[in-house]
Amino acid sequence: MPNLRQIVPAFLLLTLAGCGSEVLAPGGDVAAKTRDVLGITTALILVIILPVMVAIVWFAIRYRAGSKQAEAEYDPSFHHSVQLELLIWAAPLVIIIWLGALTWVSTHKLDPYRPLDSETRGVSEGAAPLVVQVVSMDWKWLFIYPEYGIATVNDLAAPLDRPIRFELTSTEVMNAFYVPTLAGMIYTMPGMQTQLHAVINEAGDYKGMSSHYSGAGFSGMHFPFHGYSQADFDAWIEKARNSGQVLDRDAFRELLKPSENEPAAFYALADEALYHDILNRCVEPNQICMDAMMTAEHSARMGHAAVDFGAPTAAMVAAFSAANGIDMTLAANLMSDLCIPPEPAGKTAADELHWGEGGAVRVSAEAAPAALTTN
Amino acid sequence: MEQHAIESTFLFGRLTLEKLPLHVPIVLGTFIVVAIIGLAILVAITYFKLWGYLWREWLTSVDHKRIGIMYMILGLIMFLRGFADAVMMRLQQVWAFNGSEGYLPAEHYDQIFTAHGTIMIFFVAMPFVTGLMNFVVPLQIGARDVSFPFLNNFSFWMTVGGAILVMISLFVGEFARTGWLAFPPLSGVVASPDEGVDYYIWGLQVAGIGTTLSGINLVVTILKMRCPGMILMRMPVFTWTALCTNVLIVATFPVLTATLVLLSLDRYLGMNFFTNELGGNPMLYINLIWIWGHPEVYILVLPCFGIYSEVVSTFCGKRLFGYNSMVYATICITILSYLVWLHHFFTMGSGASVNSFFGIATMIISIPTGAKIFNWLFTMYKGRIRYELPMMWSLAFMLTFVIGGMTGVMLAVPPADFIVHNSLFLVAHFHNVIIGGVVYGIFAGINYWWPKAFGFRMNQFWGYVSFWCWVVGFWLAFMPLYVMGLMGVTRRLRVFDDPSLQIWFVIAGLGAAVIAVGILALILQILTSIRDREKLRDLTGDPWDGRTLEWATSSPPPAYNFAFTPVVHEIDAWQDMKEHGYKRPLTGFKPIHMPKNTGAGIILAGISVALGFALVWHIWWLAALSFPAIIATVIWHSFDYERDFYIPETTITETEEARTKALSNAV
Amino acid sequence: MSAEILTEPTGERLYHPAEEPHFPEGHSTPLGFWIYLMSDCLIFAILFATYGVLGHRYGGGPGPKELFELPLVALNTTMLLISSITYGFAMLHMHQGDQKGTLRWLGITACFGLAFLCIELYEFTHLIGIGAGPGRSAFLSAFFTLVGTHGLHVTFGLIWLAVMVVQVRKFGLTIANQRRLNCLSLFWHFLDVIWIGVFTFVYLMGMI
Amino acid sequence: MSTEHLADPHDDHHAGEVHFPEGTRRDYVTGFVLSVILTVIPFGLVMSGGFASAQATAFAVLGCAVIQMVVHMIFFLHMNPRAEGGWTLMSLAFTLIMLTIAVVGTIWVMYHMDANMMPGMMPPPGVDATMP
Repeated sequence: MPNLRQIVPAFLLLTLAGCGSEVLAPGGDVAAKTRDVLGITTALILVIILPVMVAIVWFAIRYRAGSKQAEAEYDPSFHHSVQLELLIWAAPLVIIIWLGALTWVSTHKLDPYRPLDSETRGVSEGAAPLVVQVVSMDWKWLFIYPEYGIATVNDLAAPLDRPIRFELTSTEVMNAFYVPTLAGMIYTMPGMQTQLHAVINEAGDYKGMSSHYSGAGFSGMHFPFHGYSQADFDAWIEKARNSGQVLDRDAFRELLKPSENEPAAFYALADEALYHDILNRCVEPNQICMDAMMTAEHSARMGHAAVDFGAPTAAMVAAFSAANGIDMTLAANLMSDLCIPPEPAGKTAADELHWGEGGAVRVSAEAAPAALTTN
Repeated sequence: MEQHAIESTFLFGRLTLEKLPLHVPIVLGTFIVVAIIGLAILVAITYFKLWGYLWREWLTSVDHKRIGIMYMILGLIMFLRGFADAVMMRLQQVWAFNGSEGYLPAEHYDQIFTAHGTIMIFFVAMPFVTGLMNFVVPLQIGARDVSFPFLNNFSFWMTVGGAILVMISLFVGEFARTGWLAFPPLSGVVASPDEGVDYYIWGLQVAGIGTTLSGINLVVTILKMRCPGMILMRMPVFTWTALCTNVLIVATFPVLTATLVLLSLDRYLGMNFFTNELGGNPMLYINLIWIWGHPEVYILVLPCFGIYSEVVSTFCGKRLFGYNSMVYATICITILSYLVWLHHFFTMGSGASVNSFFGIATMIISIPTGAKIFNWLFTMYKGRIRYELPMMWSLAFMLTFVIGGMTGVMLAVPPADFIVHNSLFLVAHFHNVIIGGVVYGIFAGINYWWPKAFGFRMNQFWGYVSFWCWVVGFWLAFMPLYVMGLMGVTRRLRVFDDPSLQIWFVIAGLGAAVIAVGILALILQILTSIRDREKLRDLTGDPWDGRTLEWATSSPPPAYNFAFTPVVHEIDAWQDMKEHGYKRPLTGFKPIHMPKNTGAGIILAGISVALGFALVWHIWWLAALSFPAIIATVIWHSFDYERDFYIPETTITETEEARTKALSNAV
Repeated sequence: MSAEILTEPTGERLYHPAEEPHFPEGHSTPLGFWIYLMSDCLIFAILFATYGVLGHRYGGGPGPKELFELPLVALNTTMLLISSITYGFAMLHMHQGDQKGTLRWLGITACFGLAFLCIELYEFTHLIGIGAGPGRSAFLSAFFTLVGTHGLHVTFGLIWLAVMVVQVRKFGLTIANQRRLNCLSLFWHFLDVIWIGVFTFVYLMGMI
Repeated sequence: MSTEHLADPHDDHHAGEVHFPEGTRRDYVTGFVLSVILTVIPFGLVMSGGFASAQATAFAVLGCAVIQMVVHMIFFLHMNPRAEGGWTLMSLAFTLIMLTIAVVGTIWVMYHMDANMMPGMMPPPGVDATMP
């Protein structure tokens, strides 16, 4: 049994690398470096795990009741030894210090937010990264290539040896973007933007997927990732441009409808601001962009005039009411009818404002773009 | 996301006939089977006129031993449910290849894996370890009961209440489809408008109250009820781990309670803690729930470390090597476990400094854990190891757990975590730790303390069958998951398009089948043990040549545990007593002061279930009735000042004389 | 530990104490109740942490400076502070075995506690009335939940107080009742400590 | 009452029935006066506009709060190192550690999350976001 257990992992690693595990034999340098970290870590821990396992089995056999050694060496008073106890704390400590240093360095070097430097294979100094904006939706992936003015659904490609910067967000729920051959996974979250830097060095078709459960259609949220030579990549871009489909707000609204196992689709990008608005949750014209809201709030906190964007949008109230089976606006009105006490004599300025309906100083949605540009 | 209004009536809230699974054959079939079994049990209890006995002696009992046993029964029942979920998942994953959708639609499959995780952690592992602690700790510290016996009963029934709510969701409506920690926004009202998440919330809240109170109870018991001479550094290691576990419970379950309250405020009152709108931040939920979630795994595994310590030292016939090391390691783990929660979401993108801090903190935990393994190892050294079942489970644990520990450290290195997080590698890792650490420990504990609880040993044959099925089945079921994790296969997938993976799932499915045989063998082991109880009878009260105080009294122990409170002079008090030729006193018994049984706990928990059900289905009138009813019951109970009584001298003398007789027969 | 004295009077190990150690009912209550308070403290810690994270997410709505009225908070704080010293007086009377005095001061404490609650309810209804309800923004959700949870505790404290008044009247200042009044005392003063956190972190820091 | 006759005065291990530490009138009055002072100072400070630097005001307010909490602990909750064999103080210390870890940890983690990912707060893309 123990021998088997030592052989099996080594054997497995070999077969896995052979039978096309993109985690252990990736086509991109970031993933390769990450894999190396995994390997070194494993080796370091095995330094201590293997002797322990051998000792467990050895002692278990040697000191079984009735065996010659057990009867000869039985020593119930052996329950303390300063040297041994120092050793059993020190040995793991040494390994962990070693591993800790490795962790600190590798975590910073392989931070997904860190732009690739020329230490990365295939990346030359000052190479401008290919920006891919990634949106996880129910239940498909939208990839936008602002540089090329195209967008795709469930199909991702990149040219060899050019650094890629993914900017990722989501529409309603969390997912994780994972292309094992490129780099580790990173979460995509609504109203938030994560980043991932990677490069592909070897041409081929690879797997990409969502690796964070996101609801009914989660199983179908996978897509091919193509590592193309520059010529093939240009052809792929052309294919998207000439697909005859255009991604604008209406097409996006169509995509927003939940669907499962979507086939790949290609679009020419007609709406430059689309990604920004998805990220900032203001795709619909009556919504206020989060970054504008944040900026305005920040200046309000710094002591400028109070800012009010008004009530929760009607759509939100409706959504919540529908979900809860109660009419929230009605409830709110009822509350205020029943509960508002008589105004005290010396009322403050704030009393006159009604925040729910936006009676206060308003920064209108039209005025917001000034704040938008700050990002 | 598309919204549709959910109809609600006054009388039944959102509950309608369509919510009953009359059109789903699998669920309906399960319901009918469960209903028939339940009915049969009820009829049997009525036929044999056991209701009065059950109510007086068990349901209302404040005896820590009976409550402990009831926890174990709850754990076992829920274990069957949780395992059935696991088998269904495995079957689906073997099936759903080559264009097949399998036999479970997403709506069912997603409920099943959520329920599997929730049930296994909250209603299997927790009751098992709480049950063992409840049964053993007062005996080990030479106490007559816990500090707050009524609270103990109440805690138990609240745990049952939570389990009942989760079980109701199987037949009335549906359970959450969010994964076992219900991350928003998926668990928010927009993405999950129906009752599943509400079942999850109220099931956990009801059980969580019970867990917190039982944690407080056991901490105080250990701190205040130790017999004379048992200073902290003479406590049995199991009691030490129980103390640390319950300190962790008291320190972390409030976090879970608060976090779930915030989630329910989002869902019920339209607040914006974790929503996508108006400043809500779902990442905060993930942060908060893991502040509870990581210590939770230590809450489960620490008592099991205690069990292994007791078992290894007993069956090696030696005092535990490095008792002080062991205690300090336990305390270190307790504190460190509160400092590592972020390693569950390295991939959320919190930046390199934060990630490496939590990564290194996680690795540091492996130092005290490693020290523990060495302690057990050197306890075996120069020992005389008797291979009874508890010892075999402990050995299997040591060999399994180090592998789980290794993959745990691999996951603690953030870059490495980036490529295996959320994959089947992760699934394999935590099953490796939870099964290899917690489940094996529970089985070791059951086999070890069963004779104490019932006065007869367990059947060995079926015990061996169960053991080998588990050990072999475990590796078959989870090694393929490690492999697939390294091939980039993620968790919670329902359908697969890569046919080369099927063989691995088939192996894993076989493993699950072998484990199923192991569970069947466990049940047979229990049944045959009860059948052959006269043959397996242990009259000494000390069948294993034990070392700690629980073995000093009879099996099963009398209601008052010890006729005379013991005095402790050393670690391994009972061993010390035996070595010094301890003679059991035969006369001079005095009346013993004991708490009275009460039905308040079961009533309160019953109303809490009604309240939870009302809130799940938005049946406001029932909620408006049951909440005040809970408060009224508490007040009513507080007017009962007569909560204790004396066991008369004659009863004690009779009991002790019977034991004297049994002991002379045993020799 | 005192047990050490019991052990070896003649050099031989005694395995049972000469006199049985006795655990009277409620002997674990002070520590048990204290530990409960500690766990409650952690619930508040999470709510404070939530407020710390979300307290500046106004979602386009009003912030603390537009909403909070410090004079009202000062009045509220006064009510709670006075109620804590009056509870202290009730305890002093209890120690002297003066049932009437105890009940009188308990009653006064309840009045101040009730006043605190009413002011808080007034503040809440006022905020909801001007549209700054708990659903308006993450900041307001966190605010209402933190302050509301404290208020809920005060409410339970008041219910408990009422029950204690009835029980003391009915059964007198028995040891059990004294123990309960002591627990309630801990609870009541614990809520003061939480309130110091609330008015400092939520109200005063919000207005700076 | 069943409990009264259970008290065993000869039991030195668990002497006394009610273990709650008691306060004197002097304790309560001192505590009250101190806490009134410590409440008035921060309120007065903030309502009068505070120091020139908001940070200084904040520190003063926080300082008062911490002192006032200690005052309440000592004079109203009658905390002392001997009560319950020191376990009350021990559990308080432990709770404070846990509380600090949870609160400071959460705020630290969430600050980094927001700074990395929240629109309006994160650095422009392409900038090395690694921070202390």
